[in-house]
Amino acid sequence: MEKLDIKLETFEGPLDLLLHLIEKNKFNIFDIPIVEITKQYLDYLDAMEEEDMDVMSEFLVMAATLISIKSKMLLPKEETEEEEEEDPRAELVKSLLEYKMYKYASSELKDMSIDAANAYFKQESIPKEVKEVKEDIDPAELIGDMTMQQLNEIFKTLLRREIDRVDPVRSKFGTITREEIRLEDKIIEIRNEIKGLKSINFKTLLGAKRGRLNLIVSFLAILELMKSGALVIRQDEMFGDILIDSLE
Amino acid sequence: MSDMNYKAAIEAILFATGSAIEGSKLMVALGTEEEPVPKKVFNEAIKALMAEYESEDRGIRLIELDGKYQLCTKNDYYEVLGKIVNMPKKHTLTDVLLETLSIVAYKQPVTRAEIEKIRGVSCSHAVNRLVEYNLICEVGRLDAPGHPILFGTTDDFLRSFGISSMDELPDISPDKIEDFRRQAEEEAGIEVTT
Amino acid sequence: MSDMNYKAAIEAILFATGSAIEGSKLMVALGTEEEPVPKKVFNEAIKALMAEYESEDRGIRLIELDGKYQLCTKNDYYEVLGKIVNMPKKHTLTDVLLETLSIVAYKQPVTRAEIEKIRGVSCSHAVNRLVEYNLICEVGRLDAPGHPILFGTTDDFLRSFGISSMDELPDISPDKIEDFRRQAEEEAGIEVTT
Repeated sequence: MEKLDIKLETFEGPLDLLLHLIEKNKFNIFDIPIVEITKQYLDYLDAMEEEDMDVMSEFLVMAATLISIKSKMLLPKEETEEEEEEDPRAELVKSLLEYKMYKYASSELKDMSIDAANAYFKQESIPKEVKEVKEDIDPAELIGDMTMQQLNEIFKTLLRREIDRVDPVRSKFGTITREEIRLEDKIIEIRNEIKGLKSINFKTLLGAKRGRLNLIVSFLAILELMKSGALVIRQDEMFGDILIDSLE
Repeated sequence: MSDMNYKAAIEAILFATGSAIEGSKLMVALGTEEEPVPKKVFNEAIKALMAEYESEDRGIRLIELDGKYQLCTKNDYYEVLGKIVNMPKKHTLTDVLLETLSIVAYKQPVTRAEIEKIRGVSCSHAVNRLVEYNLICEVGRLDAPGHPILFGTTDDFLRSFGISSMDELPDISPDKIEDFRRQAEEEAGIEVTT
Repeated sequence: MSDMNYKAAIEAILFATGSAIEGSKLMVALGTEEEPVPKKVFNEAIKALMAEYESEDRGIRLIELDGKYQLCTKNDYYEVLGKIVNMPKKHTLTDVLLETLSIVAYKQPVTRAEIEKIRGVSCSHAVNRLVEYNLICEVGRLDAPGHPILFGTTDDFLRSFGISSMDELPDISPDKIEDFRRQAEEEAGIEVTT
């Protein structure tokens, strides 16, 4: 494969990168070949230069989503006669279409702004005689019936909100302790666990991790280690075991 | 002043204030608090004025912004103006800002979290920048845990994109998605059944 | 741009500047530095423009003063204009303003950046408005890079709330903030480690 020399910043986000891949390959957005696109997506991440963690994590979340969809599609379909099973890709397609729609709108807006940007608005030039009757703003009237107690309540609400806001993404997980499991720590942990070992079963490795967050972070850590070349992953046959070889 | 020339009066007001003035305020000013100029009469005057400004002999135009009216120079004279007036610096809207802005424009009122969900990436920086540029503003709080801020577009947004109301935004209805679908089908050369 | 409409261009320039501009400057702007528009051509255009403005349909006029030209509102419309300018504006403290005010009250002296940190969104507009309303004012500069302005509440603020000093503000001590944190944690059923 030709060497990919990409900076992720050229893509506005994981959805942007996915749309780019879909268009480049002339894939049908309603029938995305998930195996192929996941491979290409991971290749991109692989070729990516070191980025800051914030940018990386957003792209990695999508990698995890793709792999999860891929695995769902590989699983034999359960024979449910009543309901038709939903395509595991449906949610992703919806997001992609919505994103594509706004991307289209933003390009339209861009064109419009170029045309509209050349008008000049005038400063106020009210004749002195008219302006002299200047209205006084009475702070007391403005405050009205508001009491210090009420202002105090407002301030307290704000402080509470600030605490709530700590992290809009992570706080959504609800039961997760902030910074409880750090990716950096997990990378070190897994690296030590597998050092010098070959053919470690992916399932066994992840199976030892308790808790959903632990699983997710462990998974991201494996992706990270793969990227940095500390390990390789192989799967010899369809549905076969995924095996990890440490390269250290 | 029953024989007031409404067109001239509107021109005088819009010229002196320089800002966008609500039609309802103009109607009161042209009449009285108790008896504003009838909407029909006002609309006729403003439409006639707008039409006159469009003449080639005029260097200014009258624009409508969401029920407000404002005078501004015609785009054609931007270059000449630049020789005399220090034109305000234009904000360069990067793709990130434009994407965020278009989501706010079409989905308003909208929270930061909703924008992030659509874009798939965080947007705090872009939102703050757009607030700073006065293209979007806080329009309220969502009645939900944490009471997140709701954002909407401003008059400056309309001005910057040369439209008078949100109705003039390019259509990106589900039909548009339908178009994308068709386009995608053509590209893939297959038929997709849904 | 040899086929420029001079009348329209002059109108655009005088409108945009709002002030008196020398005829010679206008001639350069309409032509070039090396080759200004000929005086004769310019004079014809400006005379025609002046005559047009004198029509009853216009609310502004073009006046000449010492070789300078300026647009201004016709006296006849001062009364109407006055109605708009002095129309009692509804000044109200919106949620945004109240929130910003409460932060300044309890955290003063405080910089814009600190306010933004608490509110999570930029606040220039709200701060400016509160300064205009004389509820907050500059109380100094922070000894930090950029020397940002520090804001505090005014005497008018105290008077409006009927208190004589900030000591009378309901208490928000560090203990209180600790309480909020605990409360927020309990509500969310989580432990926040810091």
